[in-house]
Amino acid sequence: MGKISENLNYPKISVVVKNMKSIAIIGSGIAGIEAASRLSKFGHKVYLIEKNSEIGGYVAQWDRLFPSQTEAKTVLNDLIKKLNNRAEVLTNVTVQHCEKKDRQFELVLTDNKHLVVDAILVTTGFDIFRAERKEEYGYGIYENVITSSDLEKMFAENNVVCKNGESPKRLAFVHCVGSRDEKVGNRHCSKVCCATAVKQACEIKELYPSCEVFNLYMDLRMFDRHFEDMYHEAQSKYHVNFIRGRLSEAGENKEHQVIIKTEDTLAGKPLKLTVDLLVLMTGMEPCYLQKTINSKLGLRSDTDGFLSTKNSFTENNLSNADGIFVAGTCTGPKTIPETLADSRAAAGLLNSYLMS
Amino acid sequence: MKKEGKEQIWKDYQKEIPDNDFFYVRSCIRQNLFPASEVIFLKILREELGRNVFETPHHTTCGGIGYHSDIVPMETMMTIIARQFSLMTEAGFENYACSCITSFGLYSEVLETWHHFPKVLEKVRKDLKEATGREFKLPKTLSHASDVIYKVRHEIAEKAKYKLINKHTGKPLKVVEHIGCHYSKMFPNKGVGGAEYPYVLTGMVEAWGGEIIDYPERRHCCGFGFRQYLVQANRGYSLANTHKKFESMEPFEPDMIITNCPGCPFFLDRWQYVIAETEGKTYGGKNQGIPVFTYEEVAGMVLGYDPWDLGLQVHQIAVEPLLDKVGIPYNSETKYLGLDGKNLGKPELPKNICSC
Amino acid sequence: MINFGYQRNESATLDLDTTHSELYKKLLDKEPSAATCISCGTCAATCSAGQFTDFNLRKIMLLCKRGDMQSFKPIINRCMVCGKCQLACPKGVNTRNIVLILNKYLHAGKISK
Amino acid sequence: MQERLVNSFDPFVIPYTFGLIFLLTYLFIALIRVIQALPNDDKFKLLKHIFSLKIFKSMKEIFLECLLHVKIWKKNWTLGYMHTALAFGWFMLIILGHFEVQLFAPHRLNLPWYPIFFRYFMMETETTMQGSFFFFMMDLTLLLVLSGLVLAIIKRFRRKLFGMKRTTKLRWNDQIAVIALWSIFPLRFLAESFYSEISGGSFLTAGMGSIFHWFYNFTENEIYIRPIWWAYSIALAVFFIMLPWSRFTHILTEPLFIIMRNAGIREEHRNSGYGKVEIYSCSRCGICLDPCQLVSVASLRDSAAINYTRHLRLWKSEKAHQAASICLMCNRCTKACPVGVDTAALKLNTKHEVVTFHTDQQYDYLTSKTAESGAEPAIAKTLEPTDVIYFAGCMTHLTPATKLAMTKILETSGERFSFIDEDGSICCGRPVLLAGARKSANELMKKNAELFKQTNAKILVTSCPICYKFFKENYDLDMRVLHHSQYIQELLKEGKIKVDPNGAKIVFHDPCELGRNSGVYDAPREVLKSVGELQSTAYDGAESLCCGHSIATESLPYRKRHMIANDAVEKLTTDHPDVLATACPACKKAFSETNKIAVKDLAEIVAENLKC
Repeated sequence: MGKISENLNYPKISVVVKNMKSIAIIGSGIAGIEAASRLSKFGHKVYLIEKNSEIGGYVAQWDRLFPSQTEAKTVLNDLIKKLNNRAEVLTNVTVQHCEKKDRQFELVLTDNKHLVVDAILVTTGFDIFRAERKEEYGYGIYENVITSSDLEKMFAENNVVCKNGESPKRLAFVHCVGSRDEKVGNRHCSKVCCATAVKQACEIKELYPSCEVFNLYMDLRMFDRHFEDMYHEAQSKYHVNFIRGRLSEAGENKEHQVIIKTEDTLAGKPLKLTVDLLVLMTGMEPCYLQKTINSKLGLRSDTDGFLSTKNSFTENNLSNADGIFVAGTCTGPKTIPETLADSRAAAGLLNSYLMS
Repeated sequence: MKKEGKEQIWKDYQKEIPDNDFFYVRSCIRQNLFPASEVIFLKILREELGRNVFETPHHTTCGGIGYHSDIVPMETMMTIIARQFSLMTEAGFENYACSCITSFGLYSEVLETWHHFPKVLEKVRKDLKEATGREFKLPKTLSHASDVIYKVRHEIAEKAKYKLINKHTGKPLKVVEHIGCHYSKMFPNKGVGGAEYPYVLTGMVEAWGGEIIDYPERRHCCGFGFRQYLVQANRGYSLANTHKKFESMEPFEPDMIITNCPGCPFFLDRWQYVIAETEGKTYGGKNQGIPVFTYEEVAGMVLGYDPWDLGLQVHQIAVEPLLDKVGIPYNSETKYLGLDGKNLGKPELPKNICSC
Repeated sequence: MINFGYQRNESATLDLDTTHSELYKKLLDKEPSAATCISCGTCAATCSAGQFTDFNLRKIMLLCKRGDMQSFKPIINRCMVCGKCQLACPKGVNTRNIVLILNKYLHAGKISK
Repeated sequence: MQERLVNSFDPFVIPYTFGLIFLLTYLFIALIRVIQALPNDDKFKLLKHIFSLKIFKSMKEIFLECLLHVKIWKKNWTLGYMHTALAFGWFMLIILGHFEVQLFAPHRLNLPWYPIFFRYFMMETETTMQGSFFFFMMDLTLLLVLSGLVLAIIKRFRRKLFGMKRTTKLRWNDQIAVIALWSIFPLRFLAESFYSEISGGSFLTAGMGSIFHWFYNFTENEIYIRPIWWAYSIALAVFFIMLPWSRFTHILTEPLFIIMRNAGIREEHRNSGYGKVEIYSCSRCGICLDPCQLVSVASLRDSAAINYTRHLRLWKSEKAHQAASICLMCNRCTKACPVGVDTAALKLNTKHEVVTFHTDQQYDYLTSKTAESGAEPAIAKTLEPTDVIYFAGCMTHLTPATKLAMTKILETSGERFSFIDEDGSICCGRPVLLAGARKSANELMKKNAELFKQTNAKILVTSCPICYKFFKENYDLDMRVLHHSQYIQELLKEGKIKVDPNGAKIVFHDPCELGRNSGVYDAPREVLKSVGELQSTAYDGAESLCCGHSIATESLPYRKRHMIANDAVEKLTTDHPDVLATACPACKKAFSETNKIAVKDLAEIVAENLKC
């Protein structure tokens, strides 16, 4: 079975590539890994450049993935297995300098290594919004305010507890933290937080069935396949409370519980709620190194900070610079399947570019 | 509105209406509000069309007003209805026909309940037996009296002296049909044409030469609603509903309204007077209302009965303008004479609206 | 006119065919950011006055958009204009100005062009 | 020195005389109207001031400011010289002219044109040379004026030489007045030069005259010579007639303004007369344009102070209201204004004219249960007596780090305190006042004051400079009102709290309401110096920038606010401090939103480094 799918996925043409071309992929999150495995299968030499010590990006930090509750580890391991060590992985480095010579690029990395490549694929991904920036929500100020990624780590470590070590009796998720927020400069919707919040709400209920869970949302964006089912399950099976209202401010009581103030916009009344644990659904922002990388490679970002593409419909894997391709969340928030599809598309496009 | 679309729907809602041998029960309130209607029904069926209709003075109310006003409990109501059925059984009939829409709704509800909960039926049989010693069979067919007239509408049309046509313009009269809510809104398949676009009155009007007009609030309740009218404090609400209907039909300039419910013609008729007297607004032109008729009255009119024998003089809104339009002769002298030829006395006429 | 002891109930429908949101158009003209409200309710949640009264800016803005001025006219001046809502609004709506404009219009009857 | 003509009149003096009479009549009427519009106690103040020794102080100020323009010198020498040359020079020409008439033709003093056209009517005889000193002085002064004029023309094209990035645009009325003004002195110079052979002159006029004669030896009867006097007279007339309708009104209103201001009159009511004088005292010099961040950062030129006063002058009340309601009220313009026009008070009046939404029921929910919501009234809760009350302020609840830091500091200090608005509060009333609603503000003030009094506290500490300014200046509280920076300074001084210096590089941003508008500059700096290394910037103290989130502005769009905040952060962090400190929740929010540098309230910095 495995063999057949391999053959289907990678056409025979890959074997007969004669003059091997080389590609540098910047960023080794899932988009980078997937593109690397495709491109190396096509017979190209791939350099996978990673600023951290490990590959896998943010997905390596997650526990389970919505909507199927598949373990993130499994997905990542599958991707790495498919890569099969065919790419040259360069960790703990970033691009220091880039020069275009004819149709080739000469890259100097921070460890002074020189690479000459025929094309570059940018898969720099995103960064998580720093919740401290919404001071009124009290992250870093109140001990029982955590972010969704903190909670994901807690799930992975199987240690979802309040600061005092007790299990939460009441817990609230705040959607849209750092997303759709003019005040922090992020006007965009981060796309995945709604689904993540519903997923995590279910997981909390699975873990602590008696825990009361509240989701404070502005709009619930269950846009993709099976998302609505997950939402339905959160309501029908787990009795998660959904409140349409956005947190205005959080306070802390003597017991270090978090007091939240919101408006129940459907009831039309201000609402007060004390919870043991407050989870902020921090959104996606452009990678903090994006500006630096842009200046080195001559790329442009849109006003939202994410990379511009040549055409958002038909050429969304092409950057403004010739020979530099883009894929994944560096061009805007995406779910994992969307990211993988995007990087496969980019790999295909890159291959035809290299062969022309 | 597309006629073809409605016809498509009407096809799906064709109920069985027997042709002959009816057990007829009267309405509690119609004899006061529109005293000639039920008499005309019997006269048309028996004398004009030679049908066999049985009537017994032993039948009582169905309990509907008490039931819908939360006074009569369901079990009591069901036992009353069981007694009505026993009268039918005793008389040897199996086609039950009732004059009242509320009763029709109630009979439908009770038969449906017994169908799904045979134990309830058993209990009712037992209760009736214990209380009165009577036994009963379920009717084979349940018809509303308007169903019966609908069934014979073409026969009436053949014998008709007049058509629902404006003799001055030669164009069909524009007729608003209003169906009692309990006719088919609860059980769409129990009414001719279903709940959305009932055909029962439309069929009659079309057969007799008129033209039905569709207006946006066609489905809306007349405003009776039992509690809304019975409690004086709620009457403003009842009035508001009627007002809404008239505001909606006004631009279509209807010539008349035809109804099949005890309450509807009463409220559509009397509230026009109240609106005129409290707000100065009339809907049939300056100081003119829109005359409202029961289907029996309309049938009597086309058959050429004397309007005063049809009881049209007890209407609130003056019927003479409509009679003039159709060309039905009437004698103003005999308008207020009783059946025995004695003068009934002339009512005080309101200022703002032309009344009978 | 006759008094029957009851009156027709006023319609509770937000009838967009007969109401015209003139005020909202004026508001947009003077404060364009009003259009970007997403009814998230942050303003109402943080509101000092809203803790004690029915003053609810989200609702008021919505009703204003729907052309229903009468229902918020009595409470629009309950606002203390402290500006906390403006600081909290994620969309950068000039909430304070909206209150002032609506106040000026509804309570002073004039609004400069 | 003798009269040259038997006739003391020539038709060309008619335009000048007409213009002068018009101007004087206008001035007289205007003065009467201004004084009439003054409230009675202000009239009394004015009288008292005029007939006291203090009038000499005003005289001195008028001399220094209206003639020498000392404040402008302080800003820029070239600009100062230009103003002095024109104002003082012209003044001297008039004074010296009168001296000449007084000395050499005293019987002509009753003729108003005589001092002005002196050299047409009088001539220097070679035997006496009586007037040569004055002729020299007059030429010297004329040179001074002409040099100022040259600078004024250069300024139109090269304003950066005068330290100004922006200057005013001239409208048609100003253009006519400016052209008239610019032509007066060259025309006088020409006329006197042409007549220097006849009437005599000094180095400038005589010198120029001989050059003219070197070219062509003309006589007085040449057709083109007398029209120059006509032109000179007409230029003066045009200028006089345009003066009340141009920016130059300030030449006449400013002295009155100075006297009234020194008499202690302030703008409290619209149309009080003082406000009118204040508006017309604006010289439209344009100095306020550069400091205004709405102009320099947000490109909203129409809202600058000079344009606001222009709208008022032109009776464009709607435009004036627009400008007033977008203004940040940071008062950087007032600080810079050489005339001292305080537009903040005027703007409040403009807003007040429009805002009349006060009703008796407005804030009744604060003291009685309302039918609508049935919630308990805000003020019904009774407060326990205590020594120090801490009032965080509405907006501080959105910067909880500040509020927690203050609680920690207060707890460490050991003072008996209570955090009175922990569960929310009544607004101090300044925001609603800034929006123009005085009555509404009064009601909030009354209710808050009642609440505070229950505690019998000695000190009221607030974290919000807006509340601070209002509690301090507008509330009549029987307790000391301190901003938390002042209170922390006291605690440090008294040793009630101690801090471990951490050596962080800190830049302090003075919030407008605390610094420029309340005069608290030192306390926050002293506090911060005890913790870290305070870096100075070009925007310290009175020069401080506005963060853009001012509560005074009503209609400034968020993106413009953000631009102002971004610009301020960039300007404040050129020396790469570790932290940008401030002492106001609005400033903190504004700067945090730029996401450029760590922004902290000084209370946080102190609390983090408390020695326990």
